[in-house]
Amino acid sequence: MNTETLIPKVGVVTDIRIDTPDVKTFRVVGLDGKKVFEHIPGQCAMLSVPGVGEGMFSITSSPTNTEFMEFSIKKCGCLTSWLHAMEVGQQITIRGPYGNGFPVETALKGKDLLFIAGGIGLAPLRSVINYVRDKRENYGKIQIIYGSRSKDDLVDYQEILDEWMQDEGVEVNLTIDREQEGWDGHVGFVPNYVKELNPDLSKTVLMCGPPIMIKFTLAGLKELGFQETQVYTTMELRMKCAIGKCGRCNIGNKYVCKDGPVFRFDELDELPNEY
Amino acid sequence: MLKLSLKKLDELFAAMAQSQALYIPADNGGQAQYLRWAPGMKMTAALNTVRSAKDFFFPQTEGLVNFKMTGKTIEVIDPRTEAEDFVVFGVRACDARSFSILDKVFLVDPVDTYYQNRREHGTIVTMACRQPEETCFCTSFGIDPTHPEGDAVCWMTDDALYFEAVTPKGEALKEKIASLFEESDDAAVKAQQAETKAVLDRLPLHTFTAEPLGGDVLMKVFDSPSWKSLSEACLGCGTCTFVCPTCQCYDVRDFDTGNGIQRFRCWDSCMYSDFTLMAHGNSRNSQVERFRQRFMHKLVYFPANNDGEYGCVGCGRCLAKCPISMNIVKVAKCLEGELK
Amino acid sequence: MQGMMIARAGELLENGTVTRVLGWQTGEFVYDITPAVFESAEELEKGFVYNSFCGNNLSKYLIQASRKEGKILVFLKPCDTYSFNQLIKEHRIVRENVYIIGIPCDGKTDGEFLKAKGVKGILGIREEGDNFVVDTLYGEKTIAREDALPERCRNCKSKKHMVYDELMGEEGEVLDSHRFDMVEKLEAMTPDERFAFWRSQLSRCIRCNACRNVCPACSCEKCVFDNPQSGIAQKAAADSFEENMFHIIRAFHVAGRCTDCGECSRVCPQNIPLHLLNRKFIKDIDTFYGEYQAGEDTESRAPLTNYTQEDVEPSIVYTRGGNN
Amino acid sequence: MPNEVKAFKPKIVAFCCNWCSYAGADLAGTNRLNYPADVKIIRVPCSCRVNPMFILRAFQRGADGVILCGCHPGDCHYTTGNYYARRRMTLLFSMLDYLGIEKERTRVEWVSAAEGAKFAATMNDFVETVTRLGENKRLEDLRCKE
Repeated sequence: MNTETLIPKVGVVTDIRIDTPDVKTFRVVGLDGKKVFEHIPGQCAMLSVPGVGEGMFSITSSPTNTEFMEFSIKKCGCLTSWLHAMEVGQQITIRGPYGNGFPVETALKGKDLLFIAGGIGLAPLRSVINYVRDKRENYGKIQIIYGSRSKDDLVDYQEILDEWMQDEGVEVNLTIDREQEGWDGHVGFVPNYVKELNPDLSKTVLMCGPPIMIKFTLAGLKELGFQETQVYTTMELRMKCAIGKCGRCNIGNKYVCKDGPVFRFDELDELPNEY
Repeated sequence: MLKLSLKKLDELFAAMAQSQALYIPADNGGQAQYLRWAPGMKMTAALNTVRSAKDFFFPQTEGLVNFKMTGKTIEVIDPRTEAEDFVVFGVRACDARSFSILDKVFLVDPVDTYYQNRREHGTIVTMACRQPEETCFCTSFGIDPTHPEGDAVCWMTDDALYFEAVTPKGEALKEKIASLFEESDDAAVKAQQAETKAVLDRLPLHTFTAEPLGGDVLMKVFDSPSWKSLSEACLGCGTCTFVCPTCQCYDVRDFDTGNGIQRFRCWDSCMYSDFTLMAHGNSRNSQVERFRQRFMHKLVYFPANNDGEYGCVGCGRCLAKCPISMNIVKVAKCLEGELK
Repeated sequence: MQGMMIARAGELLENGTVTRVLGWQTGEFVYDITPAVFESAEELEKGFVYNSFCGNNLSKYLIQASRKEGKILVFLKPCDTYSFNQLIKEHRIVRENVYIIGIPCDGKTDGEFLKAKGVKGILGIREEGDNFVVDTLYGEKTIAREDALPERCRNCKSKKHMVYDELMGEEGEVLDSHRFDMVEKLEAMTPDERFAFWRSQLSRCIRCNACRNVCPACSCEKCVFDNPQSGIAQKAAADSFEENMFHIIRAFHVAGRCTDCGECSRVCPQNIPLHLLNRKFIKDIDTFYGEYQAGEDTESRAPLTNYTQEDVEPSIVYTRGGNN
Repeated sequence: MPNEVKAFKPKIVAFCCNWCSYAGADLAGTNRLNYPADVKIIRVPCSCRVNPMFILRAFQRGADGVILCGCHPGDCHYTTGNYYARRRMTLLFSMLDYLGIEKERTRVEWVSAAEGAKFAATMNDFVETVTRLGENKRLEDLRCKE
């Protein structure tokens, strides 16, 4: 690992895609036009705009993408507003990768995978989904259940339609919270939709979304007969150093930045409910 | 063991300060603090400094990196210059132990090079305690205040200073000052240690132990109903964290100087409401949770991650300084009472 | 006094006048007393204490406590009643939810202060007449009460309660104190001397915020120094300027509202005489705009939210004599 | 020339109220009255808009003197604003003086829209005073110096 980890590198924003009214996806490369560093799916990077702030963002692109990294970022606070306001060609600083990532080469290998995402929660999972799609031979069936407030709030909608849904062995189930003109798909909240779909119990679940969705979906999965050891999620708490030293992103004795952000629910069960 | 008459203490300081910076605990406006030695400066009579010695390796504010921004481009500048060698003289046993606790945070992978750099340049000369205060409880954490850790150790009797080098850094220092000393046996030191140990046994907190909290009790302690009443009067200030020798949490901030951006880190306190505040919410919304975090960290989380070693050295600073006199001993005793 | 207080608090709890009691709780040592809420006679019996170490001003806690359900009994020293009134004036306390028992005070000391007087290893203290007899690890020490009291109590401004529902003991008088002596001494110095004095004091600040958080006048929901939108949010004084700024702005913000309770100086871990900043404002207000004591009443307008057409011009700062 | 000392030119921040003093400054300009270019004017809606923090931050960012100009007492566009400002600044300046910070670096002056000449004269005088005092050292932020 980079020993000067608190000193960031400079990255250039080469493309900005507007996903939804409040989510944009930024493409970032180093000054040399190459990827700034390699990562595993689920890992994060600290992006910053000097003078504005620094924040932890999950890397949305798959490691199999050899040209650049992508970050899907929702406009939420000070830093993200600034990021949303910038233009192509703007430089930002970047350091990483941080965190443990999903166990794509170990525990998840050979498994049937079920991805459950809500809203911007698709961002960290997209990295895994595309990784798994690119290494199709190593994994079983893939099912993706993704929900958002409305059709306009579905992140990566075009990619879902044009690529994921066209893949063999990939089943995509989309849902939105309320009826909307021009939407003939499913309407309803993610937890209920998961129960309706009644996925096969042999699947390993990767889940990310707002806390309230996670809470009810987990309860629903358990009702269906899933074990906590089958379900992974990825967390987010306030971070400053990203290397387990500044002391704020802990859940019990685990640091989300270093020991996480990916946790299996049976691991979280042994930790205080402070997230 | 080396011996020096106290009359020659100034000469010793002068010799130490010759090739490097020397810091000693001295009085500043009635408060003991580490000051850079200059001829004429006297050591404080106080047992310990108000601020701990962690400042030397983990200063309250420290520049991390500078940025120059022009148009859309950013230039990254490492602001560090060559660190100077320094000696800290008169560190107490509790503070000496705190360095090894801080090491377990900053020197584990990925190493914090800012801290490491300072650590490498510093030589710690510790001073055995003679007159502990009622707030002292370092023995509860297996620390012997009559024989502290450190690169070199000193004992001070009424008329003499005894010196013993422990590490290579201590030996290097010894070489520079040995000519001032004479060889001596350790009889006087032994006698003083025995005297001090008799006082230690009479300390009000000498039976205090955090042992019951070190076991597999994380969730039980976390869910204790006592946190509410313990934290009821907490003002949410940062006094305990800032005087604590082992508190190591920090914030990273940017300052716009008008000519560029300086990114610096500064001490932060888990007692502050914005410690875990994010744009979309806060994982520790009330003072109960923030208060709990601090004590859980020292008494439960840190031992869980570090083979049972507590994040407290029993220096007693928080006992003396908390505006509402709530402290780690009261908290630990209350929680231990519940575990029984 | 302590016995009477426990008995009366027990009564009021029992007859349902109040549901909680805000007072002081014993600690590990004789001096480390913590403000605490008691909910039953047993709890009071077990831990309630009132002695020479109960220095905490309980008024600040009422900002939160009076907003909870049920009425709370609070014991207020004369000093604390000024803060209480001031908070009432600023609509920070729900008066209906508080039952005040005024209690006498003949000065409060604290362990830190005794240690500054050279007492080491305090094991116990008893009051004998006008003396404190301190039992220490290194023998007994006797200190005259007068010497054992911090500045704020030696220059007590008032032993009279400004507000109470019930009074215990004798009511005292507003006193003529010498509390502005040190301010005058500083004013008489040259600017260079004053600058040197304040640099040496303020440079010790560790920005722990204890002064701010304990201050009854600092009752903002979000302090400007914590608010990233303010542009001056700071966690540590990264430069001597920031040390100055924090203390100037804080003192300015409580100017005209500070009752001079002295809590800021009591809690400062670095023993910075912060009250000297507040007293400067109080003294200036007195001289420029007429005598004003914050917390004396709940109606009058504070000096900084008031004016007269004849107010002195800022240039008075250059022309008044004595200090350049 | 190697040893030539550059003459000290103070940086002055002048907060001017929109209704009187800013117009006064304008008048000074249209009347071709001279005052040093070192005075940087910040227009504020009323003199009472100026928070003590503004004054301190001006010093932090490198000002050597800060002057506040508003309507004459009694003439405030908002009726009473300058009365409050007067009290605040009196107390603030007194506090700065108490901390040993040169009091001559701060000033309040009432300048009406018709007093272009007074504006220029005031600024000339203030700049001269601050020039005599030299660089602001007691309320500086070293990080902002370069």
